[in-house]
Amino acid sequence: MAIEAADTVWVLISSALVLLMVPGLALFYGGLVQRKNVLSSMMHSFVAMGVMALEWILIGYSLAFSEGNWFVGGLGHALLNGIDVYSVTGTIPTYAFVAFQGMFAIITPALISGAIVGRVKFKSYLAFIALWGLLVYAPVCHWVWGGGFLTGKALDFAGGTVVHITSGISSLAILTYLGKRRGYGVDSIKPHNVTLTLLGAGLLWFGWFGFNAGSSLAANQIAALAFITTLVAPAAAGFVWMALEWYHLGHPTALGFATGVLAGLVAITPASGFVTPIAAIPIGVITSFVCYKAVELKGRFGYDDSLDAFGVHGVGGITGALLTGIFASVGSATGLLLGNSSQLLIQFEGVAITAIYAALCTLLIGFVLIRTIGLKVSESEENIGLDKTQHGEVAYNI
Amino acid sequence: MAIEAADTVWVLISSALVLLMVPGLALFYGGLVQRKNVLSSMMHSFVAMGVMALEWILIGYSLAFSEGNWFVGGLGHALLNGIDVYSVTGTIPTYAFVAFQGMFAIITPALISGAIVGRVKFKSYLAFIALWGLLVYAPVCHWVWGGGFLTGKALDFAGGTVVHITSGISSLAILTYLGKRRGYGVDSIKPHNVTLTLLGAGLLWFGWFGFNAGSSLAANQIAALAFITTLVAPAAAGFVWMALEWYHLGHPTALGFATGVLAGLVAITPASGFVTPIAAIPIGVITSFVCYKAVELKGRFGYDDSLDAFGVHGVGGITGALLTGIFASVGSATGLLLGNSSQLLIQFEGVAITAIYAALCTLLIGFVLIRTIGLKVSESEENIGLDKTQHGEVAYNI
Amino acid sequence: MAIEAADTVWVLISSALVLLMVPGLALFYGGLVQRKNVLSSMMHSFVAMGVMALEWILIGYSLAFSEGNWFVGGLGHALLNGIDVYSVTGTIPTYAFVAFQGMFAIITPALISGAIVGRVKFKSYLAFIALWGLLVYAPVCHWVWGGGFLTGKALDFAGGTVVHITSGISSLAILTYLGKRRGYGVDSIKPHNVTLTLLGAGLLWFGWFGFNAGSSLAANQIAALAFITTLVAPAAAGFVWMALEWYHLGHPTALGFATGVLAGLVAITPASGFVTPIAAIPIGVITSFVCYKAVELKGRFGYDDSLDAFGVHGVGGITGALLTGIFASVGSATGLLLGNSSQLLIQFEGVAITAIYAALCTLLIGFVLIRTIGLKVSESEENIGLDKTQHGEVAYNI
Amino acid sequence: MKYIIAIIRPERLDAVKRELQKLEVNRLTVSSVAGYGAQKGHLELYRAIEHEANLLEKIKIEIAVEDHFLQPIIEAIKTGAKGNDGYIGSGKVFVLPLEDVIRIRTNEAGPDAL
Amino acid sequence: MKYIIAIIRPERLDAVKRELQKLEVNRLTVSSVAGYGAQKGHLELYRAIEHEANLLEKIKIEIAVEDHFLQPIIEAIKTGAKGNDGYIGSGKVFVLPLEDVIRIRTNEAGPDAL
Amino acid sequence: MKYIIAIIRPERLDAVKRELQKLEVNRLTVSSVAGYGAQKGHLELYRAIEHEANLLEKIKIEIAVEDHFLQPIIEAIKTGAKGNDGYIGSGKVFVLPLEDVIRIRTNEAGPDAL
Ligand SMILES: Nc1ncnc2c1ncn2[C@@H]1O[C@H](COP(=O)(O)OP(=O)(O)O)[C@@H](O)[C@H]1O
Ligand SMILES: Nc1ncnc2c1ncn2[C@@H]1O[C@H](COP(=O)(O)OP(=O)(O)O)[C@@H](O)[C@H]1O
Ligand SMILES: Nc1ncnc2c1ncn2[C@@H]1O[C@H](COP(=O)(O)OP(=O)(O)O)[C@@H](O)[C@H]1O
Repeated sequence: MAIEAADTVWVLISSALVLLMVPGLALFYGGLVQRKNVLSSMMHSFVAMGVMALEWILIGYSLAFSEGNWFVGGLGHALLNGIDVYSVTGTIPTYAFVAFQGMFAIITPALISGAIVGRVKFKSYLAFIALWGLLVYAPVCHWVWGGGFLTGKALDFAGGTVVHITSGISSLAILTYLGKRRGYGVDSIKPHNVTLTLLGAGLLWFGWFGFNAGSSLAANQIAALAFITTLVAPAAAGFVWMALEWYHLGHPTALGFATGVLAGLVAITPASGFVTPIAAIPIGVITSFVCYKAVELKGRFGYDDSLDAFGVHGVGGITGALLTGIFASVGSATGLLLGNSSQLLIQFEGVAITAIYAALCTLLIGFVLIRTIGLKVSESEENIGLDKTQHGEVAYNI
Repeated sequence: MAIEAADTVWVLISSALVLLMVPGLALFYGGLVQRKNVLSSMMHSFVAMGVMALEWILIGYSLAFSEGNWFVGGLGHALLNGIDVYSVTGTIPTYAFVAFQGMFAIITPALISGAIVGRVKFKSYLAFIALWGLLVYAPVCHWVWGGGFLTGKALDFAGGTVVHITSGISSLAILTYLGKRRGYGVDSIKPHNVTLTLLGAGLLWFGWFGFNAGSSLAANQIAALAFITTLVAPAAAGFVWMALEWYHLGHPTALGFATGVLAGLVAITPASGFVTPIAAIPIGVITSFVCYKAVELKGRFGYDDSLDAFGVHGVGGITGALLTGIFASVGSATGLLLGNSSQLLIQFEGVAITAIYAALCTLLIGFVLIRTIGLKVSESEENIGLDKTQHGEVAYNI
Repeated sequence: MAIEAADTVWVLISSALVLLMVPGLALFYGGLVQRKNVLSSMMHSFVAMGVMALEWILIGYSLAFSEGNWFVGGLGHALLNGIDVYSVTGTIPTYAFVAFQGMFAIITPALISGAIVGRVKFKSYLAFIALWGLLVYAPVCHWVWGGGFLTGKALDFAGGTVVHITSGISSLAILTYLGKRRGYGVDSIKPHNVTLTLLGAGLLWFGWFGFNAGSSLAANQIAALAFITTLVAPAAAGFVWMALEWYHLGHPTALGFATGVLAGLVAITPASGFVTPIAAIPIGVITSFVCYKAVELKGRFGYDDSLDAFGVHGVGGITGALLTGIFASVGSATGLLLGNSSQLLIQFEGVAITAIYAALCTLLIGFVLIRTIGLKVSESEENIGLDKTQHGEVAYNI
Repeated sequence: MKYIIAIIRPERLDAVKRELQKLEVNRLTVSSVAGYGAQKGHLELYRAIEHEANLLEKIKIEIAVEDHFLQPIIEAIKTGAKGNDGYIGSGKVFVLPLEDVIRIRTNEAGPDAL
Repeated sequence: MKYIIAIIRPERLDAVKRELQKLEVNRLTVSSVAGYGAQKGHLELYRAIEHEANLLEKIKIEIAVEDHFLQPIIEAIKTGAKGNDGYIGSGKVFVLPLEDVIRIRTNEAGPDAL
Repeated sequence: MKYIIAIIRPERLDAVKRELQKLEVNRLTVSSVAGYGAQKGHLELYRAIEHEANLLEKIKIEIAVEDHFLQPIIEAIKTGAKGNDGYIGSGKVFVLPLEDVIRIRTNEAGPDAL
């Protein structure tokens, strides 16, 4: 089979864009934490580029995309067995496909790190993401995209379910073990550097064009559609979050705008190739509103989803998945507004199964870790900060 | 009509590159202001991604590119009416074209924010860019690229007139209402973080390849030409600015080099697809010299174009537009050096009309804002800084 | 000859990616130095975008790629003579080829700046890189890629020899004149901002996909291969460096992970299009180990390769070149493991000749500079810092 | 001699310096501190977590002076730091005894070295 | 009146503040300093260069108090700064004489202004 | 006891520390401040706006010492801070009375705690 050169370019550059989201995420999270935890927080993202990339090549890709059963792929492509430089997937070299999908496997567990900043042992974090990649990411990826039981049923253009719901729900689940940071609700846990966070948001948006529009896997009209919806939804969502803050708290913060943009990006992810650019506006607006409320509720329930990994990725991912079932209207995808109410049901099913599965697995992994190498650092380590205690370094020296 | 896949990839990735220029600009400007205004300054760029993207989809694109008269487009494509996933513009999906052009509509008003740092109410800024996008950007875009009276006459490859002259001149115009920052000429208004500014300059240059070479709208030889001239002109301009500083002030500053690069990027914008790489050298050199002198004059006239939005984008844009009329030599474009003196005249006309129009509209918008919601913050708010007073947050916490 | 649009897109976007590596390098190095030298350090990278881009257009490209003898190209393409917008190289516009190759000429001398931070006169640095570009880079580039005596013999997919060995060895050579920084081995020379360094590492990795995969000069299977090996090798290398630190020093540092990633990127550069993704793992692992030991040795020998330009680029480049001779297995390239022991010999020859040549030329240039404009700043300038003394500015103001 | 330590609002630094310059006092040392005082931070909502933003940015000014200069300098600081809108958090001036001062460059000591 | 300068470990700041609040002492000034002391930095290897990391991040707390408050405040600082694990580098408290204090906003002076 | 506050040029910190170590004085607290003094900033052109760069980066060193150590320490600071090129802006040393000092870890007080 011959490859299409333009499609190949598109997937390769999109892969690079998605990889850039990882430093983007590191900055986004890193800016929001205290000085004493910034390297720890950034490492949670960076190290995923090491661990998850290797895991993906060695076994993850095979579990997600090689032939298997309804639940998980087989080991046929472990160590990229059976794939060589001439292998083709669709219209692109298989290596390009493996790389593109690998970027998703890298960033997904890193998203969870937003919930747990400042209180997890580094070695436990490593074990966690490695196990989570095998137990949660690879199977769910197989369900939705790799031939599993949701493939061709649930609409998930670029990973709303596979990426954001899995990571967002797992963020909430792992908090049952971790509890709050010391000093939660106290002044000193404000973001140490919001300019880093804004830069991170900028890189995330930039990279997200690869994430969403690259998911068409071809340089075609659908790619262009996914691209423009990825511009519109976050614009609307950022604007709405800012307006809500303005109205409720008296000030439109830069951080609020950036958070809204992120919520909009999450929301449009499953929908990006299925809805019109105009439909991307209500998707952005509604999700921004819902996530805003979810983050507000956090304050009331008092759990410490430190950087709102659940509030934005979990809630935003679920909202986006459902809204996809409502607004889908492009190509063969049709949603509620076009009278296809069954799609919304399927979306709901997909969300529910994934959420429950991810939560249970995360609780299991957390349980095993607590019983073995432990999960949480000591009180004194938390006070001193993870940069010094886990990594033996500090971010800033005079 | 069928699309060309490679052209589609090129325009999509170029669009993403231009979007990245917005965070780049936010960093460039943000690093140059005081700590107390950094988020305000960055928000001026970031929020444009929200406001202008929405405005563009809803009505701006239509005003610029749908059928209309010599002055402005119609409402035929408002809300992207009449466009769907199969629509084609040239050889690419119309959605790709809308997105690419939308990025220009986003960044152009954000450029103005460099002139007005530290003293404008946030809500007035929002109103300003929204109105300016409708009254200035959309019509001028229509004139030059959308079928208006300058289309096919003035040479403006990637937006020297549409982007840089409009924003640069408007920066100067709005200053008549805003006056200087308190403490102008005092030590404490030095840039709070030049590393941010350098990073911003780097991202701007990177993104500018999409801005200029993407403007060919096709993956062809002209794209390659525009790409290489976008490498050469800023290199020359950066070098010259540094040399001038070295000679005049005794030191070649990093900030000077970055400013020169920016001037070179502005200058080559209208010329990039019309001149040879070797001609890009004098274009960079001359513009750098002219902008350097313009910034110097600012000191003499005493107006506070804080981050030289006029000095670089206005003066550089005008210089570049005229030099395009002199050096144009590729394809059907011919300039003075090839004996076509009429082109220079046309360039001059285009510059003059645009400059006058942009200035008048800006004065009008400013006037209306002053009479309604006000434009400038109070003395005490300016002293405390806009981050706290307009956004209720600070960039850096211990 | 007609161009291939998709190949053109690929080379153009890859060129932009490589340019972005320069700000990436500036941040990587800038974060590692003291506050008083951060702009100086960043300027060493940034100014290369000015100086080397111009030199490349004016004469460098011609010396490297126009017809010449076994040693160096001629002056046939000086000032891009004989090239116009319709010229084609392979399947892409010649301008795209010139730009892509120009990015390599820009970043290579900038790599050397990592060895010499905090103690070189700025004007001497400028003279150094300009001369080095002519005497070292252009000829070696001609040898390996431009028709010189190594072309078609030594395997160097994306510049392990041309870029990393030349710059790495020259870093070591120039240290013979420069000696150590004052205060070497004292607390206060710790990195002033590791978050900058991590961001720099992220941008470098992102850009490196253009560097390596772009070097296929076509949007084909080899590009995809080079892309995925550029993901795998640094992942493995980063992981190993971290593990070595953990084992030897008790902590896995973020800086260590980033350094390992860099070593992996250097190592895979010559091999990226010639080895399988699985072979990229041992290449990353071995090189990480070797570089780690090399950096450790530095401590024992006591030379001050400040940011390990030799330790990572020199040693990593050599290791990568030799490993390419061992693991090469794709297409016509065959290495030791496929029984072709002669390739390893050729690799060794290429390395040795290049290393010796680069070292000698660097010593010569250094000698001339010392005898003319001097190389090292005064003790007092070094104490005060290069930002103030060489550039008349400081990076951070309150 | 006295060693004055004044804690003021950051935005009043320029005004304080102007007042001091009127007295030709232009040797001083400035640093950035965080203050807790009568000025309670407003309740802030940061990402839905309510907390009192009680750590407030302040500027610390240190000036060593001869005794007879003390009063005018305190007055100058007060004028500059209060502005027209003397409100909570304007700050305080602490006066400590100073036994000796040495100018490193000239070896002068005592009042001459101030 | 006394001017207390305490140098403590950064991670103990919250605890010290809590102890002080128990005494209803909530006016103080905090800054970030670097300390050299008995607590020798461990030998650090940074990029293969061995060096003593002897410059350690510390927090400096300044509190102006009336004389009779001095002892309880010192006790509170000690309690907060030591925690359960009083070990090297816990810090020190310096007590300087304070001659006068003026509250800028109200012109109060002396103990009333504290 | 005395509480020494020295303001020096940043680039002399290492030299001052070396001199102090010769006296086996290795407990001190360092911070970063901005100084205005005799050393006028040069006229600077920043983006065509001329202004006096009079806020200069300085290092503040604080050392609490026993009385009989005062002179040698001042000499050491002078030697280190001046270097060979004693010029404007080299800085100053202020000596304040110190009434008490407490080592938090051991409860030692007075000179023993220094
Ligand atoms: N007793 C004190 N000791 C040390 N610092 C103090 C003391 N009282 C006030 N301050 C400092 O002065 C600043 C202003 O004090 P505050 O009580 O808020 O102002 P005001 O008295 O003008 O209302 C505080 O933020 C704190 O830094
Ligand atoms: N004599 C002194 N003068 C100034 N600062 C001191 C002095 N002694 C200690 N310090 C400060 O107190 C900090 C803690 O002192 P250190 O001797 O390490 O603690 P400990 O006495 O608890 O072991 C030091 O880092 C330094 O900042
Ligand atoms: N009277 C003073 N009060 C407080 N700080 C002072 C005083 N005099 C000098 N300083 C501090 O000492 C630094 C050096 O003083 P300066 O007069 O410039 O040096 P020199 O006396 O060596 O010429 C100043 O920048 C300032 O921080």
